[in-house]
Amino acid sequence: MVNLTTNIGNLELKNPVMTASGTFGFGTEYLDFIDLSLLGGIVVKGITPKPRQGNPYPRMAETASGMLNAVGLQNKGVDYFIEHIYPEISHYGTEIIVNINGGSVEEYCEVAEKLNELDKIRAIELNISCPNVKQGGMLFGTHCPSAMAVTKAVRGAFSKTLIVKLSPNVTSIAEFAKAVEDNGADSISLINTLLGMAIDAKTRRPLLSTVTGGLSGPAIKPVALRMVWQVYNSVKIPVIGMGGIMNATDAIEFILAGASAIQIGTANFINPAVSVEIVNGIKTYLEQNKLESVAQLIGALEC
Amino acid sequence: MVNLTTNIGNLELKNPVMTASGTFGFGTEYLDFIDLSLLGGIVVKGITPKPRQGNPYPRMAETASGMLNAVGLQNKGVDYFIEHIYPEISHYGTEIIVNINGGSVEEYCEVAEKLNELDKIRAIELNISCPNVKQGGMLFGTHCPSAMAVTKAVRGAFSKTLIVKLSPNVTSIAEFAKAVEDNGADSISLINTLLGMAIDAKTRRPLLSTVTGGLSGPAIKPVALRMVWQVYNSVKIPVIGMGGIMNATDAIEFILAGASAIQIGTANFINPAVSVEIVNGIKTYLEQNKLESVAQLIGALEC
Amino acid sequence: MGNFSYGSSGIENYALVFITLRPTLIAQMKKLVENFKVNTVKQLNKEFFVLGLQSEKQLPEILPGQFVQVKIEGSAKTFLRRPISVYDVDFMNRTLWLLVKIAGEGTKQLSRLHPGEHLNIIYPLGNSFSLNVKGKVLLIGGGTGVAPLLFLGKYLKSTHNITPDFLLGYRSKELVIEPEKFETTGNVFITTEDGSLGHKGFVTQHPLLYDDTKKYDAIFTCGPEVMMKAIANYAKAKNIVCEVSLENLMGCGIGACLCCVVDTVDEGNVNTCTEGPVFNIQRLKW
Amino acid sequence: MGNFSYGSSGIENYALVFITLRPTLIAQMKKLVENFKVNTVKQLNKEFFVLGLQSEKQLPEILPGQFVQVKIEGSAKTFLRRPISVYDVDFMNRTLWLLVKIAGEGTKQLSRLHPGEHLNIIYPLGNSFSLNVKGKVLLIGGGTGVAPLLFLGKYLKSTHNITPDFLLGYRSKELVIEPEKFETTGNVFITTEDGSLGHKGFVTQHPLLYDDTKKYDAIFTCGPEVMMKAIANYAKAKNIVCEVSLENLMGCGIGACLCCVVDTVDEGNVNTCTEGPVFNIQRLKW
Ligand SMILES: Cc1cc2nc3c(=O)[nH]c(=O)nc-3n(C[C@H](O)[C@H](O)[C@H](O)COP(=O)(O)OP(=O)(O)OC[C@H]3O[C@@H](n4cnc5c(N)ncnc54)[C@H](O)[C@@H]3O)c2cc1C
Ligand SMILES: Cc1cc2nc3c(=O)[nH]c(=O)nc-3n(C[C@H](O)[C@H](O)[C@H](O)COP(=O)(O)OP(=O)(O)OC[C@H]3O[C@@H](n4cnc5c(N)ncnc54)[C@H](O)[C@@H]3O)c2cc1C
Ligand SMILES: Cc1cc2nc3c(=O)[nH]c(=O)nc-3n(C[C@H](O)[C@H](O)[C@H](O)COP(=O)(O)O)c2cc1C
Ligand SMILES: Cc1cc2nc3c(=O)[nH]c(=O)nc-3n(C[C@H](O)[C@H](O)[C@H](O)COP(=O)(O)O)c2cc1C
Ligand code: FES
Ligand code: FES
Repeated sequence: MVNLTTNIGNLELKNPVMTASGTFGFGTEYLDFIDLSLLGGIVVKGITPKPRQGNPYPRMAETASGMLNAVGLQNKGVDYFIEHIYPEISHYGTEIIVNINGGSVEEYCEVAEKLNELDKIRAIELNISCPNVKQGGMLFGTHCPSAMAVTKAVRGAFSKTLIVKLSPNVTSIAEFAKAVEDNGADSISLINTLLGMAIDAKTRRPLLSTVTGGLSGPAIKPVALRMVWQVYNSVKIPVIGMGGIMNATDAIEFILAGASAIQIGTANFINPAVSVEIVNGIKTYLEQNKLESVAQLIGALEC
Repeated sequence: MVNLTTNIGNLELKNPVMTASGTFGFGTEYLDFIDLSLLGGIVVKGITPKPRQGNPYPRMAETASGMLNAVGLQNKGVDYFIEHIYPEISHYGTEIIVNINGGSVEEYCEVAEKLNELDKIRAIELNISCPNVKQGGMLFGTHCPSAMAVTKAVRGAFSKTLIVKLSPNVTSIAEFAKAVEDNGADSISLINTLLGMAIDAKTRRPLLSTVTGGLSGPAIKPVALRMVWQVYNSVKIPVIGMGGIMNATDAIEFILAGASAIQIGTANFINPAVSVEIVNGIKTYLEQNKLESVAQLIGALEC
Repeated sequence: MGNFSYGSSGIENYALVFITLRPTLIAQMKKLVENFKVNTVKQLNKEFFVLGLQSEKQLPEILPGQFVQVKIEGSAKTFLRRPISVYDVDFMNRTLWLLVKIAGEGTKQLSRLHPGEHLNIIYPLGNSFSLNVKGKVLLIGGGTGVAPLLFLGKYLKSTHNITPDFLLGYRSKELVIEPEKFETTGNVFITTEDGSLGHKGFVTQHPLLYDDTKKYDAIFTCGPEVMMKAIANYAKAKNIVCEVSLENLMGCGIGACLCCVVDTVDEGNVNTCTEGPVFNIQRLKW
Repeated sequence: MGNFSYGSSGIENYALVFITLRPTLIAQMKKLVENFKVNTVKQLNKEFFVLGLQSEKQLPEILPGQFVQVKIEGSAKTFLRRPISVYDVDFMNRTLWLLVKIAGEGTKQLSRLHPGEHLNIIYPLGNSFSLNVKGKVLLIGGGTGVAPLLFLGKYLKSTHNITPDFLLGYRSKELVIEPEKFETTGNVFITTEDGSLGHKGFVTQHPLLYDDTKKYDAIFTCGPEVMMKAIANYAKAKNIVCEVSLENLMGCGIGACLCCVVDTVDEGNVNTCTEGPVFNIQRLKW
């Protein structure tokens, strides 16, 4: 029997496969397709202190091996989450990790404090990398002092596992990784979307209402792998890798590059059962390669 | 008759289509496929002061809608270029632009000074963005003071059109664009490759000898378009756009985003005649849209 | 078999399935991912083709207005699935039909499928047209928009005993879609922009809409947005219940990505893929 | 037609073409991009298949050892072209054959081509084996590596009147490639790793190599790198002229990208696609 468990701070996951925020709703949307309890964890859609309507339509554009989105953190706010969604999803039999967002340090802390009270929420993912909101979001993730400040403040407000999700739209990802590690992050997840843009040559207009949006999917996998490897080599805390993972082989590449766990994003849209298939694929890979545990693969790249 | 000419500093190109450095050899490699005189210009392979052997094999890996390369500026040096290559290629009937590289400001200047003497070389492209060399290269392109210093020095050494080629691996591309504009660049070209990585899950090794390499092709087009648009909106000098252009529609998108000219890179490998096809495609688009000139399209995005 | 009026299933049987299942809540309908076998690929004209898809298993309940998310294989230029309405269903023979317009790379790729190949779809998705309708019903379709209306018409006829009026608009005669299918389901009125068949002009200009003897209780429509907006205005003015089926760019089709929003009066941005694609016009900020 | 020994072209005619064109410099051979019609797709066994490709025009000169760059359509997972050696040519019938091993996504996609479809290739690319050879010639191939050797053997036979010895290594009997084609061209010696045909073991263990009555003037080889390296050592020890055809990851195939380098004694990194794929072992840092 191979050992699929992996540790993210104090959190032990039954396997390294999570679903990425914003691509898996609150899990509920996938109940018809998979048994959620087979997953290592679910990172739910980004939550803000107050309800947000998000950006106007159109919010997406297909690109070569990827997609752009400009959802803009549409959600019903943290209170609605606690009252209506949390009770429904806290019994899925998998870790529920809440992706939190805010327009200021105070807003982030407000959400973190409220979530800290929820028994079944044992980890949050601090999103300082959303490219689709005017305030907060990527600003925190592309300005190192801000990244440090918000991490430190949220660390004070949340006593359980704190994952900080980094933006890839920076010159030195290692600099940000070290900065958030030093300020109390238990784990780093990356990458969020690359800032991109698409144009309709016929109408001569941008395809997104916000002109620019976040690029995800296999197109970004090489950049994501590189950044996971760079971050793994610069911090001591566990790294959660994502960006364009479509199958178990991709997932294993991220683990080899140094990810203790991985997240599946856009791939869920194309194959709603892909996350569980990847759990099985990793298991098969370990068996075929006569490895006993996922731990043996983490950062095992030979170079 | 539509007017396809476009201006890059003092240089008037017969049309906005150039080929990108490192993907078109010295033009000679494509003589069997197209009439080079139909192109706006050819940017030849990166040249350094001394001959370079480049990086060890393997130097490339295919990725989703793209490729990684780690060539590492293999070339025979500027003197060999002047003596053996320049005489052969200076009569192609199109602008020959030399992509220059160096490990230090002095090295860049050495190449620029020597090229300044060549009659038929009316522009150089200062490459501060090569991710595949240890010294120089991307270091200059990801550190703003260095980018300013090298631009200023090369400006002093080269009296004709100076194009500076930016790295996309930065937090704020506009910052770099303004910095090189202020230091004497006549034009900005972008993007060079995104830093990426690929792993073979079977062998658990990186696919490139250098571990990381430069990502090009349609995968990066959304990032490239976004950066061209950002740079167009922050500087006054003409912008040359590239990154994943595969056909005339892609080229037109870059022009709409603000590019006065475009470069075709990786696409040449798949269709060696693509550059001339794109010249024709742009012409057809202008005709069908009853536009008189390329100039009317530059930055004509409505948003 | 003489009284079987479409596909090769019987109306009687068809009605039976629905009458039993009618009260099911859409939200309780389980979504499936399934490989269908391609039975037929029928090119109707230069723009439209019909795909006949066969399931190995008994089909689940599928309601008129619902759609499927089709996976496009074998194209480097498509990445996401494509939403396509259910055009017709034969529950007895476990067959589903899609009417597709070649709009771009993905639909072109679909048109190249061969019988015997497989197509992966997620279905049934979205809500349906209101099925508690009574009285005189008008179904207005433009171009590809006729797709969900055939299924809706058949449904109304077999389960509600309503013979709907179809008002179908096309650019020209060559583009008219399987007229016999619509004619055996309801009374068909056609407009073409070039006048090559039926009334010349747009559906909104058809005399039917200005005939005071026709008092419709409901209008269901699908087509280009400009058309649906004009019809919505007409329905509002005449105080007729009106539902529209929206087209929309979809990332997932299952409510997970929040890309497909439409702005509503009551709730602001809601997902077209789960709260729609069918909306009562009162709910939209049109 | 009795004396036509392969394809449907005559050796005589074949020789003619080459005797006239021989002195042409590789560097002067114009490269073409062309859509070939797929004539035949012949699955030889579970790993290998042969594609027969037909040109509309007279073929240009093509020399043994040269390759083509194939464009893969209809796969989201492949982006670049794939290099494949010329396996056989019939100039009279304007047909080109490729022997392909299903190695990954691109070659799998090629195996799904149907006769009548088209394949876009860039050709002829690279240099050729040395064609000024005299005396006794041994052609050693492993697996797919036999591909360029058939063409080379036929060429030597028809233009130089040399009947080569073929030493061909496979994993097992089922994987042996079109034996009749090789047998009509030269003397064939086979090794299989499992001993199911010919000598058991690797090509380097075949008695032929240790038979002192056989004094080869040249060895030409293509196959896995370990195999070629072993043969290179053998040839060096015996002082036999030896050329190897290298496999290599190629970005362009035409000398533009500098991705396909191999380290040489004389010039350091050179392009395999233009200075190779065939190299004299003396030139390599092996
Ligand atoms: C609920 C729903 C039901 C649909 N039912 C059908 C149907 O029954 N038959 C049918 O032929 N089509 C239907 N469509 C539209 C269909 O999804 C698009 O035509 C298809 O996705 C285009 O894919 P493509 O790859 O061929 O074109 P692309 O190359 O992706 O796009 C071609 C053009 O079509 C536009 N487009 C793409 N997708 C949509 C969309 N979803 N809505 C509006 N414009 C779009 C693009 O902006 C572009 O201009 C439906 C759409 C929705 C949302
Ligand atoms: C000059 C030359 C001539 C060749 N002639 C033939 C031939 O006649 N018949 C034939 O079947 N194959 C030939 N090959 C090899 C062929 O190019 C590869 O098998 C093919 O590109 C694999 O593509 P794929 O998409 O199927 O596999 P991929 O999914 O791209 O790769 C599958 C595996 O094969 C390896 N691989 C891919 N390309 C190469 C390569 N060029 N060299 C070595 N390993 C590679 C990959 O690293 C990977 O492990 C030749 C290669 C060269 C350079
Ligand atoms: C439609 C969409 C919505 C997203 N919303 C969020 C979000 O709310 N919070 C967040 O941290 N990341 C969000 N992301 C980013 C993903 O979680 C993930 O970082 C990114 O998509 C890269 O992974 P992928 O290539 O596997 O999709 C979103 C991505 C998509 C495609
Ligand atoms: C194989 C290869 C070699 C390259 N060499 C150079 C180089 O020498 N100098 C340079 O400025 N850019 C070089 N580039 C970058 C291209 O010029 C271009 O900026 C990049 O590939 C993006 O464009 P594309 O997506 O159209 O290829 C190289 C790219 C490739 C793929
Ligand atoms: S398409 Fe994803 S939520 Fe509707
Ligand atoms: S493959 Fe590009 S130079 Fe050889």
